[in-house]
Amino acid sequence: AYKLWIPNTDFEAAANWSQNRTPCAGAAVKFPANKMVSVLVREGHSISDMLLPRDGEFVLASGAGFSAPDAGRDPDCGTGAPALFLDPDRFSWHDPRLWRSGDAARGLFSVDAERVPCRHDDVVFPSDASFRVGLGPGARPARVRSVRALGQTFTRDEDLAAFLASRAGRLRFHGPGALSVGPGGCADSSGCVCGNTEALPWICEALLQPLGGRCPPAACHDALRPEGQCCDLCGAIVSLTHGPTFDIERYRARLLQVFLPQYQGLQVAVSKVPRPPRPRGTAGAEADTDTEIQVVLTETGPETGGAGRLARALLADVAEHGEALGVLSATARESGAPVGDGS
Amino acid sequence: ETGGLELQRQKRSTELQQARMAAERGNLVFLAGSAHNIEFRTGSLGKIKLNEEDLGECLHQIQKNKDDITDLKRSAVGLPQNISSQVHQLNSKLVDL
Amino acid sequence: ETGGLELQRQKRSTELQQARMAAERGNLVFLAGSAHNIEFRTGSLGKIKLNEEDLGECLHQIQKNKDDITDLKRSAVGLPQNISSQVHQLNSKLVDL
Amino acid sequence: ETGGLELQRQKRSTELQQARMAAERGNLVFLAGSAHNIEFRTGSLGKIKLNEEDLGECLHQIQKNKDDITDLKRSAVGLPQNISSQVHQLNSKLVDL
Repeated sequence: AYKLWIPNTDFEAAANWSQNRTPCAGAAVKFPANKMVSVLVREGHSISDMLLPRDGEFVLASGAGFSAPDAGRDPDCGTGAPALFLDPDRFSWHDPRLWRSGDAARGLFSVDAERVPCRHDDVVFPSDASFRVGLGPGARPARVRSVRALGQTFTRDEDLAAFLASRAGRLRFHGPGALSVGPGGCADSSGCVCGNTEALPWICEALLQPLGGRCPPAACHDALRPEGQCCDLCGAIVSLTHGPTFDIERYRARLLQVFLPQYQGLQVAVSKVPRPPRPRGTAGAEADTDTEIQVVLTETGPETGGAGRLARALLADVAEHGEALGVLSATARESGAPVGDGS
Repeated sequence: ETGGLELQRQKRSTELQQARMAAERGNLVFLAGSAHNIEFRTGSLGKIKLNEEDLGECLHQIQKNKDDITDLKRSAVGLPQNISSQVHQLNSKLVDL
Repeated sequence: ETGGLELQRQKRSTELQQARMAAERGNLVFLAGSAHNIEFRTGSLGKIKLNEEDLGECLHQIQKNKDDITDLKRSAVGLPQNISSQVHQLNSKLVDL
Repeated sequence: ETGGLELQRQKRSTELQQARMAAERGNLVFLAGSAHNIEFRTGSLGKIKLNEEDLGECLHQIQKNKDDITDLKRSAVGLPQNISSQVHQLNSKLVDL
């Protein structure tokens, strides 16, 4: 599986500018003095004044450039404060909102920890955009299978390290955190644990930063907290203990094709997760693995009880076809009634 | 439609007036408009370098060459002419002998 | 698989081919794509100025120096040689006396 | 109030360190940060050109002019001086006759 980095530092991206718009013709423009950044410029821009970063570059696509404004420039422009290029250091590797999964499908979602690249993922930085990534606090290196940037694919740690240390690398990756690649492809058809458990505090910090660091209140009583998720959610969690013949892709496809069409507005996340410590006396003792398959069912619209019904259907499915599926046992948890339901 | 073309023409003629820096298929092109300049300025301690060459030194050398040429012209034209007249005199004296 | 590698190579070379303006710790650096040019083009009245110097005039002065040197060579080498042979003749005549 | 002025001063000094591109009455001006350089760089196959002129060749011509001048000085100063002394000798001989 691969994960694609979404945000860019392109000159023409409105989101990179104060007031959320690209500089108008004849504008004064200011880049932060002490931030390193590579900026792709695709078009011609008429600029009256531009303060450059102390360390940075403007990569000019063919036809792109800068010119002095002429008399016919936009009369509404250039009278106000200069257009500020926003802090290019604001994008964090650990922010789940900044990645797109290569195997996204309708009805599928990932828990927050797995929205950020897992150790078996191939990471792709689009070669048709400029970008800058903060690698985080550096307690542990982010580890992935491969990194593709500037049209080069890095699969060996020493190659990646040389790139990160180069000027091109330093313009694009920053922070005390480290990034490493290594043979970590997932060869187990029952799935592989993402490996972001220890990074979850930073993942959640990045995710919740615009919310003031706090989870929004859940819309139900007894909300659930799936493994790898930052905040409680409403719905159901089915935990499967799997045998050696379990195939996670096949199970995911079965969910999407057989079950999900019967439940409008439901989303599912299926992944192998570390088995949480069980309260004494619960099931699951028959398998000595320290992982399990977590199936998270959540409703995108108003609560209808669909998640609970699907969870029970999945338990029945395991009871009937468990052996064929390679599932040894299954348990389910459901969240409670919607908050403010009057009941 | 016609308005668009007109605008485009205006834009193009405006662009001719403007000084600009642009990329053309990998080439970096600086265009001074028909009546406008492109200027590069450094502080007194900054240099302008063209690949490995220090432009300041190059300009200094151009001026030095120019001065040397002026000197050379004076001596190379002046001295031989002076000698030339001496030789002429010698010739006359020899003839007179 | 091979097609992917080819594409990869092409993409990488695209990145290298792009022209750029960079700031390197306060230095302003203009870079052409690899195997590409940096070009300064002036209109009829526009100039390229490097600090106080007009680049066009500098190049003109280089050519002028070259032309002056060509002239000087002709006179500085030609004239003395001409004189030298005259002096030689004079010497012969003196010996003949 | 004083803090504000201090902050403003700091801001200004940071801005002086920043390279800048500015438009001045239609001219496009590139400025390096104070005490910093402006550099133009091409790959080994790229040229720096002013209109039709190859700047690299021009800089080469400066050096060539310098070398030519050195040669000229030697011949233009040396040869005439040599001749000058010969003429002087001739003169002495003539007087001795």
